[in-house]
Amino acid sequence: MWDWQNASPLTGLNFVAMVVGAVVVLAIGLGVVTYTIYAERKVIGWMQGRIGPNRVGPFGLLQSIADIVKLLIKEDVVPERADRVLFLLAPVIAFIPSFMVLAVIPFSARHPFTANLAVGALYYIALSAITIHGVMLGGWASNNKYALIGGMRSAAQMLSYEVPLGLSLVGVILMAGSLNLNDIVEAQARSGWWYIVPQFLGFCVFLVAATAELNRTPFDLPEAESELVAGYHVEYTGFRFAFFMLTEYLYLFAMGGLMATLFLGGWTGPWLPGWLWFAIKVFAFIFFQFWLRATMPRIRVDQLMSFSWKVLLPLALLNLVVTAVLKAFLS
Amino acid sequence: MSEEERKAETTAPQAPSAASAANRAAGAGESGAKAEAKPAAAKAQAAKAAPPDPRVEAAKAVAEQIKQVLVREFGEAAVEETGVAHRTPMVRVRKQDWPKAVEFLRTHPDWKLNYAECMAGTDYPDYIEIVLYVQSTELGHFVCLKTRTDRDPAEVPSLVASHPGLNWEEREIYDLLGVRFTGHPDLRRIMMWEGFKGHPLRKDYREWD
Amino acid sequence: MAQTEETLERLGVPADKLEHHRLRLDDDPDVRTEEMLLNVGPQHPSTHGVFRLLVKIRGETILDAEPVIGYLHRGTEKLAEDLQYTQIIPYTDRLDYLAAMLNNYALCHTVEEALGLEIPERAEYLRVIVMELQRIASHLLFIGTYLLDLGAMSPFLYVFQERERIVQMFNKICGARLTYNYMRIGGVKWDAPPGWLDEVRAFVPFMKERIKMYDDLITGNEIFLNRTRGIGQYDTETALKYGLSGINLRCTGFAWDLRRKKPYSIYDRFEFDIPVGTRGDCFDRYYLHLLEMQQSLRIVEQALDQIPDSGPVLGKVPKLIRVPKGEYYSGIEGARGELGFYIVSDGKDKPYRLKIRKPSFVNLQLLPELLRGQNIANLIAILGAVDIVLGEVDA
Amino acid sequence: MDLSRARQLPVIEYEGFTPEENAELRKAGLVLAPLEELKAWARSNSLWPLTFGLACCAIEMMATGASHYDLDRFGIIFRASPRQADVMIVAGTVTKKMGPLLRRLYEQMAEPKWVIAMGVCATAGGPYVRSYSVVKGVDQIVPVDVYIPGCPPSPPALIYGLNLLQQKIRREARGRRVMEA
Repeated sequence: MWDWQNASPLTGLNFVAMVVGAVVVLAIGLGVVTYTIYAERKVIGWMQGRIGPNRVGPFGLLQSIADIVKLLIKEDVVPERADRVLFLLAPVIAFIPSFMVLAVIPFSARHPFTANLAVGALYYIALSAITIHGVMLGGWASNNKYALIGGMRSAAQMLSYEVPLGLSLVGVILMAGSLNLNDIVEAQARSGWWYIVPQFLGFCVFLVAATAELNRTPFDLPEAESELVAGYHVEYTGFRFAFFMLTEYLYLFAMGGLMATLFLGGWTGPWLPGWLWFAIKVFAFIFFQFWLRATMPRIRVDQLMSFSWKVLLPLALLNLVVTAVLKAFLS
Repeated sequence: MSEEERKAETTAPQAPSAASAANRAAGAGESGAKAEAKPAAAKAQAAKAAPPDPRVEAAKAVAEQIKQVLVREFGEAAVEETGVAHRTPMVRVRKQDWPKAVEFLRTHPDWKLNYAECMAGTDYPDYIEIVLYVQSTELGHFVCLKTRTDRDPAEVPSLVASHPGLNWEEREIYDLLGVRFTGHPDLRRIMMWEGFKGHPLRKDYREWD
Repeated sequence: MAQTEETLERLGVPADKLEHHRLRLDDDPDVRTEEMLLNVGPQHPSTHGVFRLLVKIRGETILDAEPVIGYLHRGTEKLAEDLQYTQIIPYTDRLDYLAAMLNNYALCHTVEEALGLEIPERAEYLRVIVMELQRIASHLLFIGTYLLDLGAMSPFLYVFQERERIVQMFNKICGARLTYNYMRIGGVKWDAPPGWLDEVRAFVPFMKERIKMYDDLITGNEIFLNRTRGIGQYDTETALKYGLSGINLRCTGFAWDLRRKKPYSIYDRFEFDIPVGTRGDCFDRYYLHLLEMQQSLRIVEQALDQIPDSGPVLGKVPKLIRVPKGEYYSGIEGARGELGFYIVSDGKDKPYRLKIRKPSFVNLQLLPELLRGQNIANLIAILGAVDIVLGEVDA
Repeated sequence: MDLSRARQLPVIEYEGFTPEENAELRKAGLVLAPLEELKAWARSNSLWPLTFGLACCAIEMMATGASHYDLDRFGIIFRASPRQADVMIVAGTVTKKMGPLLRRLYEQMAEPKWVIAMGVCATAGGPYVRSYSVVKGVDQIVPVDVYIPGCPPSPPALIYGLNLLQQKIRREARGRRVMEA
C-alpha cells in the first residue's frame, strides 16, 4: 500500500497526484453509474421478457449518455411556491457525500486513490447519513405533498435502517480489530476466510439494511411510483433530477464496494487481478439488487419500520454479542 | 404465518370440484334461490311452445301479488299501475310512498327484495319515470318498481336509506336528468361540474343555445 | 395561464368551478393541526385512468375519502339515443375497454331478448369463446396493474405477453385489437377464420401453465400477503346493500354469478365452478381473479369440444332493427360484475332511452367506506383491488 | 464550396437567441450546428412520456410499453411526474372536465416538450365528436406535434408516431421546419 496520504510535507507533486486521484475516482464513479443504469434496463428487461435499450448506439450502449445529455439541457424549473434556496441546494447536499464516500473504498490492492483512513467504516456511515438531509430538504422545499411524504418517509426509513446497518458492521470491525477498510481486507486475507462465513448473520442484516438504505425494491417507498408519483424528487426537473438519480446509483456502487470490502474480502481472490475481483463482487451485489427489483412487490411503510426495529435490530445486536463473546474467548 | 397454514389458506378458495362449489353456495343460504330457478327454467321451455307467453302471464300475476301486499300496507292509492316490463313484473308506486314501499319490500319476509340491480330515469314528454330493478338474492324474485314525477319541478324521495348503493345512481340521475332526490345525503352533480347548465339526458336539452 | 383561461372559456368550462368536492378541512385556520387533504389523481399512476380521490388524513389515518369522477364522461347514453341499435355496438366497446366483447354481448343480448331472436348454434359458441377469452384478458390486466400498484414491476409486463396472444387472436377474428365490434344483434359478424379454433385450443394449456406461474410468483410472496391479507374487508350484507357484483361480491363468500343464477346464452351447457372467497379482503379479490381465469379456460375447452363444425353465424335479422315498444333490462356477468343494459323503446329503430348498469360505477361506491379509518399506506392496495375501469365508471 | 450549394443549405435557428444573434451565430455555424444536432440526438433518443392514460388508448399505450413491443428499446420510459417528462401522449378522449387539468399538466412539463395526440378522440373528438362533454381535439388545449389516427392506434402505429417525433426533433435541429412527415 502506497500511503501517499501520509507523505509529509505536502509537496506540489503530491497535491497534483491527489487531485488526479480524485478526478479519476470521479470518472470511475460516473462511468459506473452510466453503465449501471444501462445494465439495469438490460438486465431487468431480460428478466421481464423484453429487450431493453438497443437502438441508441451499438446494443443501445449510448442510451444512458443520451439520457444524461438530455437531462442536462432540459429546462430547470423551480416551482413558484417552493423554498427556492433549499430547493436548489438539496440535490447538491444529497450528491456531494455520495462521491465523498468513494474516497475510502479500496478498489484494489495497489492503487493510489484510496484514502487510507483509520476510521474508514465510520466515515462511510457518517457521510452517507448527510444525504438524508438533502433528500428530506428536497422533499420539503418542493412544497408538494407527495414530495413531502416521500422526503419524510425517506428520512424515517434511512434513519431506522442506519442503526442495524451500523451495528452489522461492528461485528466485522470487532473481528478485524480495525476501522480501516484496507486493514479489514488484509485481516480477511490473513485469517484465510472471508467474513461472510463467520459473520453470516451480520451479512444478512447488512444486505437487508443496505437495500433499505439504498431505497431499492422492496424498500423503495420514498420514490414509490404507484403511491407517491415519483416521491421526494417529484418536482425536480432536468439536471437536478439527474443529480438525485446519480446519487442513488453512486450509493449503489459504493454500498456494493462496502459489502465487498467488509464481507467478501475486497480485492483478494485467486488468479484474477485484484481490481477485477473487486468489480465482480460489486457487480454481484448490484445484480442482486436488480434481481430484487424485478421480483418483489413493495413493503408497506409501517411494516417497514417495525421490520427494522423489531427484527433487524435485535438480530444485529445478537450478532454483535455473539461475535464479542467468541472473540473474547477465542483470543 | 407458517408455510403450511399459508398453503392451506391459499388453496381453500380453489374449489376443485363442482360439488364443493355447490356446497359453498348452499352454505350461503342459497337453497331458496335454487328451488326458484328450476321452475323458471321449465317455464322458459314452455314459453317457446305456446304463443300467449306464459312468462308474461306469470309476471303479471306476481305484480298483482305485490300490489296486494303494498295495498294492504299503504292503502289503495299507493299502487298506481301494475303490469310487465318485458317479462319482469312491474309495479308503479305513488311518489310519496316510494321509499317506504321499497324499504317494505326489502324487509318483507315473502319478498326480500334486497339487491338493487339497476336504477334508471327516463324523460317522457310529460313526466319523468324512475325505474328500479330489484332482486331477491334469497328467494329469487326479480321485480321492476317504478315511480313518476312531474318534469318541473322533478322531485322524488331518495332511496339511499334502504339501498346505500343507489347513492351515486341518484346523483347521476340528478346530474343528467335534473331529478331532485329529497333526503339524499349528498346531492351534487357527479359527471358534470357544478355550474354546468342543463341536464343532458332530458329530451329538450340542446348543447348550443 | 391567460391562454388557458381563454381556451377554457371557449369550451364553456369555468376554471374555478372545477374544484368541486365535498371534503373540506374543518380545522380552525389559526390552529394548525396535522389534518391534510391529499389529492390522488386525476393524473396519478395508480388511479387506472382519470379518477380522482380526495383523502382527508390526520397523520397517517384516513378520516374521509371522496371519489370524484366524471373526467371521462363521454355521454354515451345521450349519444345512443340518436343511433340505431347496430350503431350503438361500437360505443359499448369503449365503455369497459378491457372487456369490450362482454359489453358487445350485453347490448346484443338485451336487444335479442326484446326481439325474441334465435341465435345460430355456432354463433353462440363463438360468442362464449370470445367472451371467456376476454374475461381472461381482463383479469390478466387486473393482476398486472394490481401488482404494479403494490410495487412489483414484472407481473405487469408478463401479463401483457398472454394478453397479446389473446388480442392477436381477436385481431384475426374481427380485425381489431381492443375495440372489436364483433357481435351483431342475432349473432356475430364473422365466422372464425380457418385454424383459429386450433389456435385457441393451443392457447388453453399455455394459459394454464401461466396461471400456475403467477400463482407461484405472487400468491406465496410474504410481502404481498402482508399487504393484502385482511385489508379492505367487508361482509356479504354490506356488499349486497351497496349493490356490489362480480368478484367484489363473490369475495365475501356469496356465490352470485349471473352465468349460473340467470343463465343466458348457452352457459347452462357447461360445467364450471363459481369460486368464492372466504374473508372478503383484497387478497381474496386478487385470488378470485386467478381462479376465475381457470374456470374460464374450462368453459373455453368445453365450448371448443362442442362447437358445431359449420353453420351460419348470423341469424335471420331484419335489415332495420326495430325493437317493439316497451322496456327491457337484462344483465350479464361482465368481467367486473353485473353489466346490464336498460332499453326503453318507442318502437322506432333507435332507443328512446338507453341506460347502462355499470358494474365499476356501482362497485366504486363502497370505496370511501373501506378507506375510512385505514392507514394511508393501505390506500393503494384497497383502491387497486376494487378493479375499476374509468371508461365504464364515467360512461 | 460553390455558392449555389451553400444557398441550398437550411437556415438554422438557434434556441433562445434574437434574430441578430442568430445571424451572428450562423456565421459560426461550423461549431454550433453539430452542437444543435447533438442536443437533438440526445433529446430524440431519450423521450420520456408522461404516464397519462385517459381512456381506451391508454391500454394500447401500456401494451406498447410492455413486453411484446417494449418501448424501452427506443429509450422511451414512462415517468409519472410531469416535471420529468418530455412528451405527453394524450391517449384517449379529453373531456371538458379534464381539459383544464390536461393544460395544467402540460404547463408543468419542462421545456422542451412535445405532445402526441394518440387516437381519433384526442385528434378530433373521434366517435364522441357529437357529445356534449367532449373536447373536439386536444389541439384546442395544447399544441400537438404528432397525430396518430386509429381507434385505438395499434402499438406499431404508436411506435411509428414516436419515431416520427424523433425524426421531427432531429430535422428541426438542422433548421428545417417540419410540417408533415
